[in-house]
Order: sequence, then C-alpha cells, then structure tokens
Amino acid sequence: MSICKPLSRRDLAARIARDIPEGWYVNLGIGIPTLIADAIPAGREVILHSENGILGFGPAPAPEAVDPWLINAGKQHVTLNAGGSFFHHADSFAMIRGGHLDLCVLGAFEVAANGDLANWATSAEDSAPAVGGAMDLAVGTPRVWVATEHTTREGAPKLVERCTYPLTAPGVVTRIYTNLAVIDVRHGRFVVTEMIPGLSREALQAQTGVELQFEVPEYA
Amino acid sequence: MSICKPLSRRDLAARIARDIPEGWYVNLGIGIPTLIADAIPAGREVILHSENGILGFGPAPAPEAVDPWLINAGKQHVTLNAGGSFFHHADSFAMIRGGHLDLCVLGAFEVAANGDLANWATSAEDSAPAVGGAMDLAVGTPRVWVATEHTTREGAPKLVERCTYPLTAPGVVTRIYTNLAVIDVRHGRFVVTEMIPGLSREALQAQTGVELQFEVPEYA
Amino acid sequence: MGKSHAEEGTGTMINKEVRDIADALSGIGDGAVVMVGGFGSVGQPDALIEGLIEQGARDLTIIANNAGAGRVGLARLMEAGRVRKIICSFPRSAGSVVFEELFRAGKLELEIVPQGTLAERIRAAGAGIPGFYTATTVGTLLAQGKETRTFDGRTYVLEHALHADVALVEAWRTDRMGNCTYRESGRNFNAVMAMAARMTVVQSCGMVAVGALDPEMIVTPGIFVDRIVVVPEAAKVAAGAEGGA
Amino acid sequence: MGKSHAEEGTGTMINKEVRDIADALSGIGDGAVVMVGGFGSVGQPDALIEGLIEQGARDLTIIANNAGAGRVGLARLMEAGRVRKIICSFPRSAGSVVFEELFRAGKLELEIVPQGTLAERIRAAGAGIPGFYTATTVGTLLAQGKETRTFDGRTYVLEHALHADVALVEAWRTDRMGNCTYRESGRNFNAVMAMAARMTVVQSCGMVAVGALDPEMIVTPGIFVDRIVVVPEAAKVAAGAEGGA
Repeated sequence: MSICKPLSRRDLAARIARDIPEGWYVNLGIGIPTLIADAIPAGREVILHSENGILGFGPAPAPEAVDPWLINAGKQHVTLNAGGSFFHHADSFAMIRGGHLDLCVLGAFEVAANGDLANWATSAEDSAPAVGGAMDLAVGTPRVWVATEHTTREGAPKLVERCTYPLTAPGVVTRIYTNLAVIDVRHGRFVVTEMIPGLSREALQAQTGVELQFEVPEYA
Repeated sequence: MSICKPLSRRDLAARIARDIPEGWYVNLGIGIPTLIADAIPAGREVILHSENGILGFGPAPAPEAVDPWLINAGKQHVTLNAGGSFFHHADSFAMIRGGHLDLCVLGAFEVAANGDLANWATSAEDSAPAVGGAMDLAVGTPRVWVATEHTTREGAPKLVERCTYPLTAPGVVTRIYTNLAVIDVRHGRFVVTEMIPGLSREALQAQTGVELQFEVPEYA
Repeated sequence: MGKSHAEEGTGTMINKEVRDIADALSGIGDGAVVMVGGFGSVGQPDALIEGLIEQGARDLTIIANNAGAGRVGLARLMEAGRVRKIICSFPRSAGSVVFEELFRAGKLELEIVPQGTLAERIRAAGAGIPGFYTATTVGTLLAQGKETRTFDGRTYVLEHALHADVALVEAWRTDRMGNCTYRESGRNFNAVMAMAARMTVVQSCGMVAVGALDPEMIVTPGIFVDRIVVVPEAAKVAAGAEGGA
Repeated sequence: MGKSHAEEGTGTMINKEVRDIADALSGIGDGAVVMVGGFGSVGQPDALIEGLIEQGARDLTIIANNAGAGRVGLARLMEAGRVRKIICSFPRSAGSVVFEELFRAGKLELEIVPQGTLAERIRAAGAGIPGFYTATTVGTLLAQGKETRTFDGRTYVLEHALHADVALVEAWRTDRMGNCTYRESGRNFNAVMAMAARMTVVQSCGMVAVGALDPEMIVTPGIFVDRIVVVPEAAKVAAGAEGGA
C-alpha cells in the first residue's frame, strides 16, 4: 500500500464538481454525490434536478429558514435557486427517462469494467430492496458517473470484472471517481486518467478487482 | 311524411342541454353540439372541455373583448369561466382517453344500431380525411351522444343497420338526439324514448334505415 | 374573462368539499386499492391516512412511494393489520420498522417498482393507456417475468397501468370545483395519483373562492377530484428528514 | 429562496437567447424532422416558420396538428416545395388550399394521426417511452397495419414515439435559462413538442429576468429549451378563426 493520502469525501466531491461544466442539468444521488452540490465553483451555473419534482434547487437553508414543503430526493431540506421550477413525479421522470439530464452522479456497491452498475441491493436474496429512482437514472441519463471509495471498508475492491451484487443497470457507467483515481469506462475496460499524488500504479491495481489501463504518468 | 315541425338546430341543442346535469364535464363537437354551450340553463354548472387544453370555457366574447390566445377546438374565440384552467394537449387527451369526461356530444354522418359511429370521413377512398380528436373522444368518453338531423339533406337515413362510411369508433354511441326524436342505443337496437309532437311512429320509421323500438306513447 | 355560470347563481352549485374526514373516506370498502400521495412527509395526506385507520377498511392494497416510517400514518395502518399488499419504490428506509416486522413475518405482500416506472404506471392509468415500454429494469432482477420488446435495437420491458379505487392526496389550495394547486415539492405523486383512481379525495391546506386560483397555475383541474376536506397546514407538523429516496 | 448561483456572477452565465431568427434556425439540415407547435393560429411560431422558408432546408418532415391555411406560414413552406411529408391530425380545413393541391398532385406524403395519439406519441418521445397502447383507432381504417394487443379483454393498438430533430414552439414569457410559460390556450402542442426534439427553438413573446417567473407556473423548464428568439406579441397578428379541429 502507498503512503499517499486518499481524498476525503468532501475533496472527492470537489474533484467531481470541477468537471461539471456550466449549463449542465445534473442529478446527484445520495451519499458522496450529494456533497457535490456544495462544491460547485461559485458563479458556475449548474442546474440540479431532484426526482421529487425540482429543477434548480440550491443549498440547505439556515435552520430558521427551513421550508417544510421543500425537500430533495434524499429528504433533506433545500432551497430553490432563481430560475428553478416545480413539477410532478411523472414529469420529473420524463426528464430522466427521456435523456434530458446531462449527467447523474451515483454511489455504487460495485462497478464492472463493462459499465455494469450495482448500487441498490446488497444481495439477490434481499427480497425487499429499496430501488427508488436509481434504475431510471442509470438507464435514462447519457452520462452516469460513479462517486465512491475505491474499496469497501474491509478493503475489498468495488471496481470488478463482473458485479456480484444485483445490477441497477447493465453497461451504463461512463466514468468513476474514487478517493484514489479517476477512471473512464471505455469499450469494456477501465482506463485510469488521473491518480492522487504519490500513488503507484501497482498500489492502485492491488486495490482493484480487474486489470486497469493507464493513461497517466507513473507519478502524477 | 308527417306535418309536424322538426326541431331547429337551436331547439335541438336546447333539448340536449336539458339532459346534461350539473357538475358534468362535457366535450362538445363541431356543428349542432357547439350550440349546446349557449343553451345550458342559467345557473346550472356544466364544465366544458376543449381538446386544445381548456376546462371551463364560457360563451363567445363581445367582438371588442376578443382575446387572440383563447380559442376552442373549433377555433372560435371563447371566454374562460371562473374555475377554468389551461393545460397542454397531452394532458387534455389524458382527460379524454382516461375516461374522465362524463359526456361528449358529437355530430355524425351515420350511426348504426350497434352503436358504431361514422363522423370523420365521407368515403374510404378519401385518402386525406381530417380526424382531429374525434376518435379519442369516441373511445374515451363513457357517454357518447350524437346530435344530428334525422336524415341527410337528400332525405337518406343517417340511422342505419350498418355504417357505410369509415368508422370513427365501433359500438360507442349511447344516445342519439335528432330533430325528430330521442333514441337510446341499447343492446344493438335503437329504442325511441321521445318524439316531437305530432310525429307518427310510421313516419319516424320511414326516415330511419333500421327497425326502431318504441318506448313512447304513439303520440307524444 | 367571461361571466361565470356560477355567479349567475339560481341553481345549486358544484361543491366537492365535505364536512369531515369520515365523510371524505366513506364508502371505501375492504379489499380496496388505495393510492397515497406524498414523498417523505411532503405532500403526504396524514389526516386522511389517520382517518383510514379509524374508518376500518381491511385487506387494502397500498400504492405509495414509501412503506411508512415510525409508528404513525401508513406504518400505523400497516401495524393495525389493514394492509395486504404494498406497491412502492422504496420500502426500506431508516424508520421503516413496521414494514420490516410485517414483511419478515410474511404478513405483507410487496411489489417493488422503480420510482419512475411507478409514476408513469400511475399516469398511464389516468391517461387511458393500459401499457407502455421502458428501458428501466432491463437486465436486472426486477425485469424477471416481464415481457420485453425491441425498438430500434434497444430492449424495453412492458409495464402495465396501475389503477386504484381511491387516491388520497394532499393539495395546497383548492376551490369548491376541485381545482388544486400544490406547494413546492408537494406536487410529487399527488398530481398523478389524482388522475388514476375511481375516487380522488383531497386533503386541502385551504379553500379559496372559485376564480381565485390563476387558471395558468392549476395543476390538478377539478375534473379529477371527487371530495375535498380541509386540514389547515398549521395542523400539519413537518416530520422532517426521514432518510432514503 | 436560496441565493442564486447566477447572482454571484463571477463566471459566464447560461443564456439561451440568440440574436435573430437566422441564428435560431442555423444548422437545420435537409431531411430534418421538424415539429411545429400551435393549434390554429394560437401558439403558432409564425416567425420561425417564415424563417425556415428563408433558411432553405429541404425535404422536411413536418409534425403539426394542421397542414397550414391560406398561403402563409406552413402553407408557404409547403408551396415552396420544402416539405416531403406531413404528420398531422387535421390536414383538411377551410383554408388548406396548398395542402390540397400538393397532396392531389402526389407531391406530399401524409400520415394522419388522431389528435390525442399525436400528442401522446410526442410526449412519449420526450419521456423516453418508445411505445404505448391506446384504444383510439381500434376497429377503424386508421388501425390498418397497426399491431393490436388485448388488456383486460379490450383491444388496443401499439403506437410509437414520435421524435424530431427540431421543435419550433411559441411561448409567452421566457428567461435566459429557457424557462417558459404559455398564455391561455397557447400551451397546446407547444409544451409537449418542447420535450420531444433534439433541439427546441422557442419563439418568445418576451424575455423576463431569471426568477421573475413563478416556479409553480413554469410549464416548460429550461432543461427542454436550446434556443430562444424574441418576437414581441405586438408583431403577431391573430389570424382569427380558421375552422376545423
């Protein structure tokens, strides 16, 4: 293992935010993706979509300014930016399923080199998994980025040859941001395009369940 | 032929209006049905639907009060009653197709005893007939009433055994109001429930292309 | 605007407001399929759900996004043994203790539907569309048993309309004709469920005069609404964050 | 309301307004499928249609409710020989002389679609639904060649999503982010077509500041809009009744 310092959840969110251009319509999943909202550079207009019928929501309100009728899909209180709008659930998922979002950023249990995403059920034997909007987002959005720790808490790889958990959708993930690296999914291969300073290719490979390709200098 | 006086178009519209209870949501087709709007008894709340996204439209405006953005499906200028609302075409036909209207009143070229309605194309050889919303209304509305002259201008029957014109929808008409009689469509038969004063059963039958049943006194 | 028939006023008038919760829920029978609007606590018709517990109907099928939280509302209805089956997208959340107990004990049937498919199946019922195709669930466990079909080289599953006997929805402002507006993220499932049931019962935060709602702003026209009961928003305590989506 | 990113203002800003009609229509190629909003003269993007005649694209497929009237707008585009095919519900009306001429001469392909099916096929394209079932046309000439299927004992036909390369729509008020409201019966096909094309071009009756449109009243959120060109309503003469539906 390397001695370099993995990104914090907040730094990982900031790293992802840097790559979201102005004008994109973006849905952020629960967990690390949610943190991206606060990390978007000031003055850059990125429009956040929430499954429960909001386009253009803003940061959390001050406690005394909470509006009970205004929550996001994670059921956290939010605000509405100027230019935001409200709509119902069928219209909201028409946006998602119809391919109108530019990007969704989701968490993952596992991502496979073929782009398969598993992020909703921890076992095929779980007979009451909560799917929410994950499957609609995964199949409907042209760019599906995953934000995740590179491994599980136990150190098991989350980037794998084939998912063992039940799939959210097959072949949809286009890029993965982990606390160690940025990895594109291309033609059934994981291609590393960025690594945290001081991390060796071997160290990254050792924490990954499938062979990586590298398009970065040995030490970034 | 009888010597009695057939209803005028306006009187026919008024006769139909009498049978529309308060609270019904109603779509009125072009022609005689359109006249029903002005014939609804004052103080009775009947809510008129227009295919182009209006619920609760009111009478034509005074010429100096015409609002260019407010027309009905017949492209006539209308007003909006208090409690009216606007929506788009997909929502408008969701109301129609989803069975939410109580009634539509349509014109007809022919109606058959089995409830078949022909009101959109005058020949199967017409390769550019204008269907508009007629088929959606005919299949989606639980009560389809027809308002029509009893015969064509040439005296040919419009109430027939089987339609010869292309169908708008099969088996949908529930009642017919003509300038001579009110006729229910029941189990594949025409049942006369009302006739204009002085008209004989024989005279009505003579102007009809299929055998009638009668549930009225010989002379009303 | 033209002169309203309503204001001419000789006849009776349309008035969908009922006296109380009991009147609003009368006639809901055992075995009914009941849609419950809201997303989390926002737009949830709490008073109608509590009323349904009092009302006593059993053997219900509930269609809702979540399977209840804590031991109030939907969770209490389930705990009281009134629910046979629940159709939802997100049964398991931080507070879904009652669901967990009943489900593990085999006392509750569950149908998991992705959130977008759930919303669209409900809209389809309201729009007279018996079935439609979506790519959502293709290649996953949730596609098992579903018919598939290819359009332009991509595989889709067939989904069926989801009808209900009753929809319980919460609206922000309503008039006696049944026109409804919603507030902010309160529109959610309410606006589609209002279209999809044989009878739609609205828990309204407040009545206004006919004509007071901007016709451009009415989200659910009165055509979809059968009964309205007023429960002022002051009586509604926002339960706050519940976790899960 | 939270503080808008827009108002912090160090970066560039989203601005979908373009300078003129030519910019609004640039890039539309020969063979394009073009949706044209409006119902009769209401909500019809007249200036964009006239602009499309100048722009010069040929071999177009037009999706619209009507096939034009008189010798202006859509009728003039057809008369100029730019339209290969029209998909509509009501081609023949009092003033549809150009359509009649071209159609009889075999110079125009026609697909007749019932108005509700037309609206729903357009919405389906916008909503990522490749196909759906409807009872409309069952048992009629218009069902010929369509696949049928039975749900709960009733027969339905399969209808396919109707996509376009470009949608030309008219809106009432817009902001630089592309949010749109419509006026009265002007919503009609505009709001669904705005969802269904690869590029949506809005002819707006007037721009307002971001935040000036009530978020509860925005019918077409900016996500569906690519370009906006302002044509004040004063320049738009209501052509009045045209007959037909």
